[in-house]
Amino acid sequence: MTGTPSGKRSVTELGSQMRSYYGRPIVKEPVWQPEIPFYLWTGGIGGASSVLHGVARLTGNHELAKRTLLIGAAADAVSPLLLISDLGRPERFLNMFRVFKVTSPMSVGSWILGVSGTASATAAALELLGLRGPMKWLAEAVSFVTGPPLATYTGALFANTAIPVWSEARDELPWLFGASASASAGAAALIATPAESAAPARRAAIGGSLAALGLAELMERKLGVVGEVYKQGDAGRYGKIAKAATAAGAALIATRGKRSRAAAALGGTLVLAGELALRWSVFRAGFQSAADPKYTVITQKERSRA
Amino acid sequence: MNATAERVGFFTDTSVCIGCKACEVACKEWNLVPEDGLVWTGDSYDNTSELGANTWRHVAFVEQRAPLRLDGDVATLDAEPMRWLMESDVCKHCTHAGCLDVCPTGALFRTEFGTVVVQEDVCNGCGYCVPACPFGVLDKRHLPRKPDDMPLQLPLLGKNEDGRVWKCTLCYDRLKGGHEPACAQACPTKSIQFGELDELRERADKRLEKLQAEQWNGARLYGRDEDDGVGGFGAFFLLLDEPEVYGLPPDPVVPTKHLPRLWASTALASAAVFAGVALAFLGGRE
Amino acid sequence: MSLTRLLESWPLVRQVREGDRLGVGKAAQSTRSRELRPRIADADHVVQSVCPYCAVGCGQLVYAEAGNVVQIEGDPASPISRGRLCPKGSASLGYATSPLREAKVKYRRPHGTEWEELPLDRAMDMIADRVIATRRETWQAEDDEGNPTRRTLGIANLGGATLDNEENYLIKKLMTALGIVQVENQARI
Amino acid sequence: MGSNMAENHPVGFQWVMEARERGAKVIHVDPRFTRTSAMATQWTGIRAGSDIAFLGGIVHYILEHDRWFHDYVVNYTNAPVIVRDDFRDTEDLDGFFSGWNRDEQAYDPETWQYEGMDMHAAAGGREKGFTAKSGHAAGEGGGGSALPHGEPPDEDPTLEHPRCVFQILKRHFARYTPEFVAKACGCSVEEFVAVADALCDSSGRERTSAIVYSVGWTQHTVGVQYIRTAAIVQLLLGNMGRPGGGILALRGHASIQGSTDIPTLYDILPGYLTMPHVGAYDDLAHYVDANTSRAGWWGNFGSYAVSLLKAYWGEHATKDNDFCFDYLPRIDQDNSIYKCVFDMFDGSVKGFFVVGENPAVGSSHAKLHRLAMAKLDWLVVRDLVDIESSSFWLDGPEIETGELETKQIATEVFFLPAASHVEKDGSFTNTQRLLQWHFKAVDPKDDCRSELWFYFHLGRLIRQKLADAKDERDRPILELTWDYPVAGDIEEPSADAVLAEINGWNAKHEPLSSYKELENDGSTACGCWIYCGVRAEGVNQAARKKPRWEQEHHTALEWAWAWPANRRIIYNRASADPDGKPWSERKRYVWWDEAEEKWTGIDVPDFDEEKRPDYVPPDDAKGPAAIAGNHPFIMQADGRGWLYAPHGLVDGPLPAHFEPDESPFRNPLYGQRANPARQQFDRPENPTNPAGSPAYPFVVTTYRLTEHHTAGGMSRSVPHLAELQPAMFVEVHPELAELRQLEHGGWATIVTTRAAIEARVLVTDRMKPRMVDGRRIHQVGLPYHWGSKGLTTGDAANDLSGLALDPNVHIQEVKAFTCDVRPGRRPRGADLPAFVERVRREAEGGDE
Repeated sequence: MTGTPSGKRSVTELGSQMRSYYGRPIVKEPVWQPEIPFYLWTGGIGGASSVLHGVARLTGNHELAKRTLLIGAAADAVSPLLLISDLGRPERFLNMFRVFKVTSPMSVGSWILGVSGTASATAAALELLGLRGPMKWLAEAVSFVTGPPLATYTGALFANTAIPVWSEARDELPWLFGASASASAGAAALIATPAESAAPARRAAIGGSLAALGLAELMERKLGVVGEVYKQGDAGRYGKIAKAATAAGAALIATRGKRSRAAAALGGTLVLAGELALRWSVFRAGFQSAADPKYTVITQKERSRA
Repeated sequence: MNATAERVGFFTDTSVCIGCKACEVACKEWNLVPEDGLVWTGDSYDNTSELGANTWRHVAFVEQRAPLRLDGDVATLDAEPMRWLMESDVCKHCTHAGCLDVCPTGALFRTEFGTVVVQEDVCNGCGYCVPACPFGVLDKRHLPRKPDDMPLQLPLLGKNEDGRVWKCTLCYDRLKGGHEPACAQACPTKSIQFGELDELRERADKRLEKLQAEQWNGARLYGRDEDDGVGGFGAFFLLLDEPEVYGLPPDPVVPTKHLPRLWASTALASAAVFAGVALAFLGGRE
Repeated sequence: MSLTRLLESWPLVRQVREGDRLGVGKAAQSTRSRELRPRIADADHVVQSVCPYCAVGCGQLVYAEAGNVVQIEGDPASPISRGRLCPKGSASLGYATSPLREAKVKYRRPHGTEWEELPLDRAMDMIADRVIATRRETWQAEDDEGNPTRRTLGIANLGGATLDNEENYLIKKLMTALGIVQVENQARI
Repeated sequence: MGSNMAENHPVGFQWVMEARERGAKVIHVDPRFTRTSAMATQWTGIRAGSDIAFLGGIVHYILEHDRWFHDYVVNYTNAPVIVRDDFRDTEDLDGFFSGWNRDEQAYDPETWQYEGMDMHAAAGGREKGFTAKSGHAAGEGGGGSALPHGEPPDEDPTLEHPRCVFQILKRHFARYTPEFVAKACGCSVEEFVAVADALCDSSGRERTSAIVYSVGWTQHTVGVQYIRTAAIVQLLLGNMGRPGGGILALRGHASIQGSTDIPTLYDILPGYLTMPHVGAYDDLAHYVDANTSRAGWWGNFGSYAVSLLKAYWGEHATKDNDFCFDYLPRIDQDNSIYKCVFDMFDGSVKGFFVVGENPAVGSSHAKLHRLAMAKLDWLVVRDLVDIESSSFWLDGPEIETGELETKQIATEVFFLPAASHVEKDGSFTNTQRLLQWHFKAVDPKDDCRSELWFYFHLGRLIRQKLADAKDERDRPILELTWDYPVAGDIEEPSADAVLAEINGWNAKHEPLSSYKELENDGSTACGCWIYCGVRAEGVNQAARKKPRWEQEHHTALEWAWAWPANRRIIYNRASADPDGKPWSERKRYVWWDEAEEKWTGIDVPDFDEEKRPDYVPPDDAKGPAAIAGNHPFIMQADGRGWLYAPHGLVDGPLPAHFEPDESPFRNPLYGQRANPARQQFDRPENPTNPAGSPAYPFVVTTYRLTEHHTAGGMSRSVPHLAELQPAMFVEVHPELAELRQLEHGGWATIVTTRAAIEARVLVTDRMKPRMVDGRRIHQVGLPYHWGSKGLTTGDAANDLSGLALDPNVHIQEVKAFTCDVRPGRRPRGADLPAFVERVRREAEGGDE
């Protein structure tokens, strides 16, 4: 499916064979800027950190709790900034709270991020001020509960589009992003936390990484033809980095992470990098599958045949 | 939705489209859409290429080595029959509209006429509707990076500093004033017909019967079926070849069709995150 | 605005109160959208006109506001065009308000390398002088055989097919009276 | 044929589409597959420049198979009339009619006349060195003016007489067989027969068909004869003067019809009155007598002429001074723009007004026009935008090539911004002879002014400056009636007042309502007799805008006003049979009402209202009274439709196929290749591609696109149009692309002996090559909208074409000439003329 024909071919001959309109995209590429893949990453860290923090509190691992709380709060603080800077009209970001639309993962997500962010920020502030009490307890609880959806809704957000490689992966994306979030949150905590308190983070990082690797593989297989974009261009490059870094990081943490803080830090960094690359890979894959009309046509023809 | 007003829309009959592009111009003149680039494509007579923030009507041109009609008498005269397909594309104003469902600000809304409109005073340019449209209709009007990026504009057109998303409004303001949309009024051959949707559908069915009786090559209705993936179009078409030849998706489905299941699996995934993390705490601090 | 009114104006609240649970309809409608009017509804006046491009003679409605044209569209009353217009006719607004339209006289002196400004009345005066002088220099009272010719072949006038009948009438009348016979228009192209 | 209606008249085309949906056959015969072809029920491609062969084939087919409409032809045409015995046909003289004068390269039409007609007074202009070659033979007035009365002297109703028009027609077209058509036009016999059959099937009492043409026919060295051939077809099939019939000329400019009726043309005065010729007329009486036909509405020529003189010079025009007839300048040569541009080039034309036209792009051999304008003393350009014609001295193509140097150009240039149609009142006369008024919506800004303002005030200033002049030369301008009411700060003259003068008034200064009221005694004044009645009862009839849904008939007689006398179809008496009854109920239009004793119908009858169908004129009858009751063509002296034109054309009484001036082929019919009477300019500035030259092997044809308008001044300056067709391109067939290594989407250089231009390449099957005379001939398509200024710029196609003209109307041949195409962009700067020169040298050796 070439675009404008080159050579001596007649535009009429082209029109007779054409199964797309001069090779032009049918669906538009997203207009999202680089802020978005970074947000997917920070949002994931924020969400999963809240969970880590919550469980750590309940299990009395206050070292870990404190650090995950601060990490989560920091991530939740960066996230909206990234989103706002991506808006065409940043001064209108408050319009996000004009309505609540269950049909719009972005609307739902905005509310979750709003609530979760406020909660973890409050909790973190009180933590730093050394204040305890029901107020902090409530804030921590809210952030704990809103953590998991914050870590996974972005998967729904992507899947809920006409972008073939995203919508066709609707069964995997929330899981993939959830796993990726757990991995990166664990990794972040691992870096920040002394070894003696870091075991859960270590396990989260390793577990999350393995899950992410597995789910990514599963997704690409299930996508069939459309999945090929994950082998091409940016998506392919980032994909490779993601797999390598995540696997290496997880392995390093598993083998040396317990004893050597440095190894843990290095492994954690690798995992974080891997998960960031994963988000970029998925992000770019969307653009690539939109750019070539064949993915839209093929998936829809197969569907109507089925 | 205002119960009094009937749902209105377009029936675009490509079998009488002469490809004059009056619709493109009338639309831009009325809606003050800026000129957006002097690019010669070589794609037959189409130098507009696609719908977008600055193109709300787009006339597609497809030249083919095929007869327009399969009835013996004229078709067989020419040894190398030729036809030139022309189609004026536009926002489909879907019954189940992806853009409308995903818009987080309520900038997109369904009007009392059953049409789907972006409210320029609300849109904050989050861009979610752009990939959510199965037809690639919506796009963001970008802020000009440097002055010479600025598309030429009519004096009437405000600063085109923008960053919002734009698309066909089915001339919401004209409808409110009791006027026909600009493109339909201009269309010299009434290839673009505006009216109450039910009435248009009847008209389209009759038209298809006639063309099939006359053995028009590949005549079909597109977007008329209310059971399709988007619940039928508010602006539907009579085509003379496969939709994809005109740059249209063969079987469009509104993304939110899968949303319940999607939310469910997201909920499960959330639970899994929780469970996973909790699991990580088993085995205590070692 | 009181807090309750502020709240009531919040679409989220309207969503619940007006039962537009999905927030895709009335609840999401902005005040601007509610009060939207076609700009021709605010025009000072509208006149019936005729398309300036080809010779089919499609009817046009020209809407003006504060001395500016704000919209030109087909005139449904016309039995010729029934309110329809081609791309050129539809672009008449852009034609009348083109960014390239000149509003000032431009003057280029002999051998000049650039345009200069010139007041309109000065230009008219100069042109009248040129006509008189050239006419005098190139006047032919009669031909070699003494037949009266009463003309000048030193001046020519081109154009008319885009003009009004009244304008063509004055052109032909004035030129004929001046003895200028080389009057032509697009009829040949 | 010769028209691309869907693209260039899209809104008019709505009616064609409606007809198609109701079962009408839409046939498009054209060299290119256009947007019109795409909508047609049949497209038949032919070689550009072969239309007479195709139409002549149809004439042959009609006669051969006796498909002509007998009652119509016998009664309403000059088929039975007998022609002089010394007339010789092109079939006899191998491409020449009798009367060819080799020295003058022109015809003497003497021998073409009806038997018994003598020519001496037929055209005053014919006297004293005025030759047919120099323009109109005798304005419109001369038609058959020598006829003693309405009935031609000798005719044979049985159509058997060997010298009757019908038999001459048969012989003339005998060789135009379907096989010949296929060979000459490059279509198939089947395609041609399908077209001919369709036309014949749709003829007779019950059915009609219409033929549409545009500049695809007029822009040839045999343009007028193209249209004549169509007229013969329509007369034989009985399609003239009937609803759903006729020949429709679709014109490209809003008021191009109006600018011919009220001419901004050199050879006629308002209402198609002949411009007096040098030494031709002793006095007014002589002028009137020479141009008055004894029968028909040209019988009142005197009233029209005197009323015009009264409109011009008012009280100064009196019986004693011949109503100032002497004030009219005289012509004795071709002063059309193309002749004029050579004079300009030679320096004899010193001052030039260009108003709403763009010769630097729009005129054929545009380069010559630019070079010529550089020789002027002064130039006035009035337009909305700064066009190529106003700034050729600054950034024209010749500045780039160094052929012109700004500092060396002495031309003084005034650019005056014009007012658009929404900034002034006035009337257009559209293609259907309809005068439509447009109302002013806003005042023009700053220096923008209407042409009405400009010419009125220019005249006012000149009259002021000459006020004390004693020179006899200045009396016509000083005594001219030139006092129109003005309004507003800018003192805009009243267009309505000018229209009132055009309409005319009587001695009591009351508005006239019909040209029938015009007198030759100076008691009436009228600026254009055919427009008389446009302000009947002092009401501006052109401004009538009664909505179509309130009109009584579909003819919408109360929407605007059509000349003459608000008739929507002229010669509509032909819509009824000789007895005055409609040919058929389906096709009833105008008929004789026996009870009322008058003609009536859904249109204004184009006939004396009370003249009975069986009226036979007495021998001494003159003017309209000399037209019989069963002769509908009341502007012709014999009241007949002319299958054969004894008079009025300078290149023959019958159309014959001739090759274009530049053609790769010899004439398949005659030794004479091209129209012998065609107007040529044998000058170094106007070289011609040698006929059949291998250096220029392709046929090129120029045209317009829906998205642009003529030379682009009104479209390349409009953002929303410029973006739709943003570049000059050339359309070629894949075979030609292969042959010349042209890349789709790339660039090509098109070259003739005059110039070379570049364009983007659009490779498409729509430019089908044709098998002509056993040779495969490629055709190259070029839109001609582009120039060096505007939002979208490009080379001008008109730089390529030369000047070879139709001898009747001086229209250039740009619809069929020859060229070569080379891959890639053209040379720049001084290399460009060098390149053109090189190709020209290669060309030497082309054979005639």
